[in-house]
Amino acid sequence: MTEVNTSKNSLRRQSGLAHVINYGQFGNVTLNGPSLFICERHPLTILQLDTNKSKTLTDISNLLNVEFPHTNTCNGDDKRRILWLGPNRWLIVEPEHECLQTLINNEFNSSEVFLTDLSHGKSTVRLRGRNARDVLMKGSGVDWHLNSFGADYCAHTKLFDLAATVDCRDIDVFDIYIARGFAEDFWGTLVDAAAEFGYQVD
Amino acid sequence: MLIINCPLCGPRDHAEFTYVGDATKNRPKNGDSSNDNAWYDFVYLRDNPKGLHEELWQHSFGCRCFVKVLRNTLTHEIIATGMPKDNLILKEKGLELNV
Amino acid sequence: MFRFQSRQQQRLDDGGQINRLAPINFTFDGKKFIGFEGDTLASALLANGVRLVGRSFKYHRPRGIYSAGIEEPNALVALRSGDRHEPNTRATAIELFPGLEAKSQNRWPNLLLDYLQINNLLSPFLSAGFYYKTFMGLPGWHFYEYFIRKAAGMGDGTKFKDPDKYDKKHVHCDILIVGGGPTGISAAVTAGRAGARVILVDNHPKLGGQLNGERYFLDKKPAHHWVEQCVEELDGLENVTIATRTSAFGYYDSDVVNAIESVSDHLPEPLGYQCRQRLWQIRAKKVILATGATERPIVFSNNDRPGIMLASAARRYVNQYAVKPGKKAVIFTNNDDGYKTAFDLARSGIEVVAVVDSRKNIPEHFEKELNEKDIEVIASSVVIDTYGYFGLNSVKIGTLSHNGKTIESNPYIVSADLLAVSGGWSPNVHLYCHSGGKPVYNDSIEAFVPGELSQNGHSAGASRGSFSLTDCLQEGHNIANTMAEALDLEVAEQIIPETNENTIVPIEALWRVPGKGKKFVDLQDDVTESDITLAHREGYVSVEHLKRYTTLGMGTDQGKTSNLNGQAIMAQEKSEPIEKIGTTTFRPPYTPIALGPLAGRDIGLSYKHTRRSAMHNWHKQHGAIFVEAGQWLRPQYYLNEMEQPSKENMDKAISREVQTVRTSVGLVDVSTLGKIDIQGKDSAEFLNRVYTNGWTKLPIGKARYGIMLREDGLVFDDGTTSRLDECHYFMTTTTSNAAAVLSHMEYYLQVQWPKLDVKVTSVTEQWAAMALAGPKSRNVLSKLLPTINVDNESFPFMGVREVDIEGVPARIFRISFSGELSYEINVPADFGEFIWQRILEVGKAYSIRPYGTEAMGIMRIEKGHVAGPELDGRTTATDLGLQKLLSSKKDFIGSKMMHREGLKDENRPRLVGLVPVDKKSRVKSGAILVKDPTLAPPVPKLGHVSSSAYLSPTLGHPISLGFVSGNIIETTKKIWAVSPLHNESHELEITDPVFYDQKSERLHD
Amino acid sequence: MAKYSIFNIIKNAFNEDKNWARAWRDPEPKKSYDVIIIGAGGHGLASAFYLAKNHGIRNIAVLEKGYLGGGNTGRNTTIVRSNYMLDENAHFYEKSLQLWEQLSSELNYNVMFSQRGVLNLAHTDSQIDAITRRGNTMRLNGIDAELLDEKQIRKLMPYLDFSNDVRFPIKGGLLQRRGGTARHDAVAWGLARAADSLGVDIIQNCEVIGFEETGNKITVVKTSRGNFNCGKVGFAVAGNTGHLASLINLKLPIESHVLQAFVSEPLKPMIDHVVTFGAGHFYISQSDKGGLVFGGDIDMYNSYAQKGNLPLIEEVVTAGLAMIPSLSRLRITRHWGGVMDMSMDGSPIIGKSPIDNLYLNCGWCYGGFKATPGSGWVFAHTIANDEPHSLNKGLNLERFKKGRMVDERGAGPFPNRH
Repeated sequence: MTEVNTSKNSLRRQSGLAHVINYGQFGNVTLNGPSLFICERHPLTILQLDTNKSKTLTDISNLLNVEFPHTNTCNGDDKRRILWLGPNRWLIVEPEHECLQTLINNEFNSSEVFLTDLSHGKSTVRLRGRNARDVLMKGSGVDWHLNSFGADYCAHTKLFDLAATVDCRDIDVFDIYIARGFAEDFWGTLVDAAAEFGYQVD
Repeated sequence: MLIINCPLCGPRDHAEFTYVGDATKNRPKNGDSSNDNAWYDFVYLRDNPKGLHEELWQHSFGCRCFVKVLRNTLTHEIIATGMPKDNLILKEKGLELNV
Repeated sequence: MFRFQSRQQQRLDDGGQINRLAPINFTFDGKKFIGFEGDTLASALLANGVRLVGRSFKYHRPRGIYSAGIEEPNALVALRSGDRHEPNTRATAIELFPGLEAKSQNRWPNLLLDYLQINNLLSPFLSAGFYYKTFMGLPGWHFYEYFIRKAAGMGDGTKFKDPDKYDKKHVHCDILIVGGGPTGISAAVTAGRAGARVILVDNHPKLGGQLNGERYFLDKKPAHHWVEQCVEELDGLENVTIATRTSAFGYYDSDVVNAIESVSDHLPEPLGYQCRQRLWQIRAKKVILATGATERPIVFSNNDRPGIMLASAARRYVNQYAVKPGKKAVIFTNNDDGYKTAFDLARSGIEVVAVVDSRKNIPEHFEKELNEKDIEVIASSVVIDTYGYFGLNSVKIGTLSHNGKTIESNPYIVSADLLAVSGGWSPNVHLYCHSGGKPVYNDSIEAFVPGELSQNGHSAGASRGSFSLTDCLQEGHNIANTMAEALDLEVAEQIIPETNENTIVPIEALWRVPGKGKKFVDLQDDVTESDITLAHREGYVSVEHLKRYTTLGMGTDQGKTSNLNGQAIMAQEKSEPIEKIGTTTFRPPYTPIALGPLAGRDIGLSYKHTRRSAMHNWHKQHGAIFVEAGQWLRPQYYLNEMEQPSKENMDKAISREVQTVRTSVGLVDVSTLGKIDIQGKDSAEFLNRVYTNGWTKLPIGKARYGIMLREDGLVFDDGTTSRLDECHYFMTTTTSNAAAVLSHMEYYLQVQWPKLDVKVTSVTEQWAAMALAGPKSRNVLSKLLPTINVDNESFPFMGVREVDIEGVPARIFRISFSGELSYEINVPADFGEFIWQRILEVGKAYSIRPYGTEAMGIMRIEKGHVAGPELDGRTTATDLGLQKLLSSKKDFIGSKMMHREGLKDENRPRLVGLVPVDKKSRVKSGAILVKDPTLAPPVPKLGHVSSSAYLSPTLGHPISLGFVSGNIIETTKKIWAVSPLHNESHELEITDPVFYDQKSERLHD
Repeated sequence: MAKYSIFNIIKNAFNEDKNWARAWRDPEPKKSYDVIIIGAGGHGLASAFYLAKNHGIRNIAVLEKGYLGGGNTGRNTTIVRSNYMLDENAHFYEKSLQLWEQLSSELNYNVMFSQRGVLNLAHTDSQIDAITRRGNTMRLNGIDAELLDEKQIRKLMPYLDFSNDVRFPIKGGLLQRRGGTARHDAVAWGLARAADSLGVDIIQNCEVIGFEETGNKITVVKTSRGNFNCGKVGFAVAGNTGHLASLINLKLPIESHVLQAFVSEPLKPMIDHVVTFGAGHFYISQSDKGGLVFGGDIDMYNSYAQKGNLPLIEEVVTAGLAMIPSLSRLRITRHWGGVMDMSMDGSPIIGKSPIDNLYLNCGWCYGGFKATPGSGWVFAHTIANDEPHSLNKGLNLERFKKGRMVDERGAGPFPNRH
């Protein structure tokens, strides 16, 4: 799955996973088909926003028309998603199209809102399927049980020994953000952990 | 393993944190006329208690916040956690300071 | 019914929980045997009449199967072979699988004819601690050790890589139940019904625990009906997880319990995509420890022969495995347990010669059944000795005197090939103790039981000394309900089934039988009663001294069947209560665990994650030889298509790259440098505090070099920071300190100076960075940026520009590490490879080439720039010749402590340049600087060589950076570099550390 | 003291070992002692032994809160070496190594000092440079050291991973042949027996609960077994120094941290040296009983709990399998932790204290066991003469205030990074 995008640079924008992804079905795929689906989300605009001005925050959320989420949660959809990162710090994610940064900069005072573009610094993998939580359980001590980590929850954790942000998009759909430089290794570990369930890369 | 309750992220394995150390040390004001002993005390001397220890950890794999932890160095029981500005020992007063 | 025919002469015709329709082939010491599905290796060997299975650790005495569980001290075998070889594996815990291959251990040449049984004769000289008393003289211990080591040890290790995979799993639950026996099952049913998130772990292939080894009836039906019915209900509850073949081995802080799941140990080998074992990290709110109890032996002469086993084990072999462990049995007991065994053996057609009971009165409620089965009981008697070298053939019985200290009347001998011993039961308090609890002694059962609670792990059933089945079932239910309540769950009902067990008469302690002979306390390590009395005589009386001096309980079984007996004997010698003697510390793991699952999938190339720059794959395709830089892989140098990796070609490539940069232009990947984005109105003030030099006056569009100190005043890191906007800065750090510098700054912002309005974010991964360096770099840049004026005036040294390269937003910094005119170009990482290639295309006209860390290293040495080897955490700014960067107008981190006398000492080694006098010797970094190479040790050291360039292509001779004591620099111009490790010494000239372009003209125009 | 020898073993064997005497007395404490050493571990006992033997002081008590040798002496990974770079450490540890070489005969107790060689592996060019500098310094200090290349190491230790699918290939290593291991308990027992025979009172189950001071002197040591007057007092309670010092309001540049160790099931000889991994925290040797002894890192957080900590064991094992893949199917029988005094520069503090008659022997980090005889030697000298031996001059307490740290790693004032 690749996002639609209209960026003039899209042709040259090369993902950190460009050299490792093989499409198809792998591992212990049974007659009922793979129980996991893995794909990269790319290219994305990923913008970190810092501000401690609640007024400003409301204005921005009006501009983006997505509410800023509270601790450990996310709001929005695939078109535009906001993740809680830390105190007064959020991550805005959307498929690359317009320059979100300028959009905000034009509206707001740079001494109140601090933006940092991380679009290229993170690789994003979507993990989907009935065994998705089992894979996460192999790599991190967070309680991934549906009752404690449902839809629109997010966690910043140590996943397979890497700093990762996990966004629960839906009951069995997870977006995982990790540092670009580790993307190839992370991919290898992830599919190795997924092999016993059988997975499909699209 | 310790499970540290990050005030923001909730209970997490201590492997997600980086240990900073004794949280009771006060850094001499940068401006003040240099008092060598104060700096020596701040940088080098530690109470190193056998019992309750107020310490700092950074949730470096999570929200990156520095978290204060009140922990028993003999049993590893964690009594309380909070933000750097919190004074956990006061909060938990009534606790015997050396177990 | 069809029944498989096999030579299983000791197998009962029916009964047991084995599948007679599924015969399984296996070999022991090369001999072929057949067992049944449901067997352990031990039960299958017994079924085939094999009694001798191993040799003991020290005296190499013949040994058999002593237990029916993980506590086994004797029957250790080498399981499987080749790259799956597993030494020291308990035959009693190995599930039989097709083609199983096992060998006996610690014997040479074979089990029957073991040369080292000589030790048995020498044993009088090999008593506890004998080696502490000799082997002191020449030629020294290391000489004797060679032979001693050969004799010691049990199984062999292997040389091969493990072909199997391992996995890890992190789980959470409200209630963890350890142990799937009656207590655990009862607890699980109640907790499950209450709706708690329950995990039940048990190390056996199926639940039931002790029930599987007994002939209990629950509500008038054989116990397994109840077990099956409970398991069925639990399987139906989505809030309950049952993990069989999963052994909880440790109870750690924060109520975390770890377990190993044997995913495929019961199979010939793992199926596709299956791992061998999986490590469980279980985080529980509450824990129920239903870990049962372990029967212990009684210490008497020659109590170690094949054919002697625990009473409960003999019972389990007939009941669970339908195997007759012998034909003629004597039972020796000091409690009721022996009677259960007598009855079950008799029921299975084994001739029970006698029950030897050390107690005076036989419990009445046994009399009826004893008469029915016509079993003789010999009261207040003991087994004094046994006979039969390779296997028991007869037993000597005698009567105890009233004080129990001597044997009355004349003993007599009866023939028997099975001696079932019960010295009472010890609760398995291991996990409770791991959790921090201290066990207390309970006289009514003569064993240690859990004391006060340390964490949230509550013991129930046999593991807290409740040995009656009814109590176990009831306690499991009760504790589960108490916990459910504490978790605000509604309490559940459960009708406890009624049992058919007799009331239990208290045990009367009997630890050892009086008399002479070799009386084994610890069967695995051959610790005898006399070893313990010797330890007492010599003053090794604390339990820890006892353990360490005699090796009591230090075997693979960690003394599960021996510790208490040993401690009790010591207590008797000291005439103190056992309570006072105490126990040794129970250490995890409960049973030995393989290393594999602890490493999980992080093995081989996955040992530590590899970090790659955006241009990594281009480097790979263009002859780069990579080098580790922390977790990063960086191009060290590039080979041409024709060149094979070799020392010569390496040198050629490196010089080639240096010359290109010095004469024309080169391109190097510097993405690994730490990059930190700094915003907020107090950013300048903040930089002023973290850096030693001034930052308030840095104009927008300019970069500045700076160093940071630690609070102790020593240099921490260096790098450049640029001002992009009024309140926006961009910092670079060294590759190795990137993470440390970020945390360092976050610490001061969050903890020390929370009022400062500054935001820091790592953008190391966001930007691909490359340095375009060399006299022709400007030409390349101007071609790349046709619309922008990049001449010296409009884009001066230390200038910063944010531009657009063919539609790609870029930040360009005119800074230099190489000493040449140079531009560091940063572009968003996804564009890294594209821009990198574009620059090389544009640069072709100037014969541009990529260069690696080696060339970069040589050029920074030529330029006298400090790096890792100089910034080693022990140097001050002054040592490095950077004192001019220490502002005296402000406070900064380290500004106070850097004035300590030791750090201002004139004689501290300071950075210098070093050139071999002969202008050609290659001086090794790590060589030591001395006045005179001929001096004999200890030689005064005047400094060392920190970085060396074997050849500076620019200067045409080798150069080095190093440190020389301040006082020497003043007085001498020549010094010797010695490397005794290489038998080298070279005379060097001390020079200025900047070898190249001292005035830095090349940077500025 | 009945001499230990092969002849005595045979003699005693014939009367069923009934005539062996106690290895050390269990004396009733006296009212007053010239010197009270607190801590009957290797260091405390060695100090008492050398005080009696070298300095003729006999009225000595060694107080032990538990059983002798029950602290770090009884739970370390028994490695002995002197491969240090900085002079303050190098000469001291080398003296200690020389004492080890004669300790068994000096004590008439076999401490099983096995000079099997200690190898530190290097995996990068910068690590090679670092061990080169260290090795060269050692040689110039008269300490044995050899630089081995990959081929030589392969010959010596074929079981290491020299294959291609290894993350950090072995580039070389620094070998000290005179280094090795010793039987830790035997060291404590041998020293106890020898010190006892010179009249030293070893008082076990005797916990220090406080001090009485007059002026700037300790006059009375209060214990669970009564109060003792004292001439001089020496602390030798590594791990517990912080706590003991707090009883006399003394703050030290020390934190207590737990070091993890574990041992495998007994195996036939397979590893003949001590080997240290360079790309992670892991070192290994094989005990004479056959168990593989694994050492790793500290927990990183202050602790007085002698507990095992699994995540760290996992880390250490992972490093272990990276170095020796064939260990994968072998099993661990027990793992435990020992409490270390971690000093602010990674080097010990051994010398005088701010209190006139109190002497400090602490801050050993992981270096304690190998230092045992040397530590006793110089500590005895320091106590007897009220001034440090030339070998421990540089290891004083004032060095931190004066900025003369002895920082082998350059890690700075962070105890858990040394």
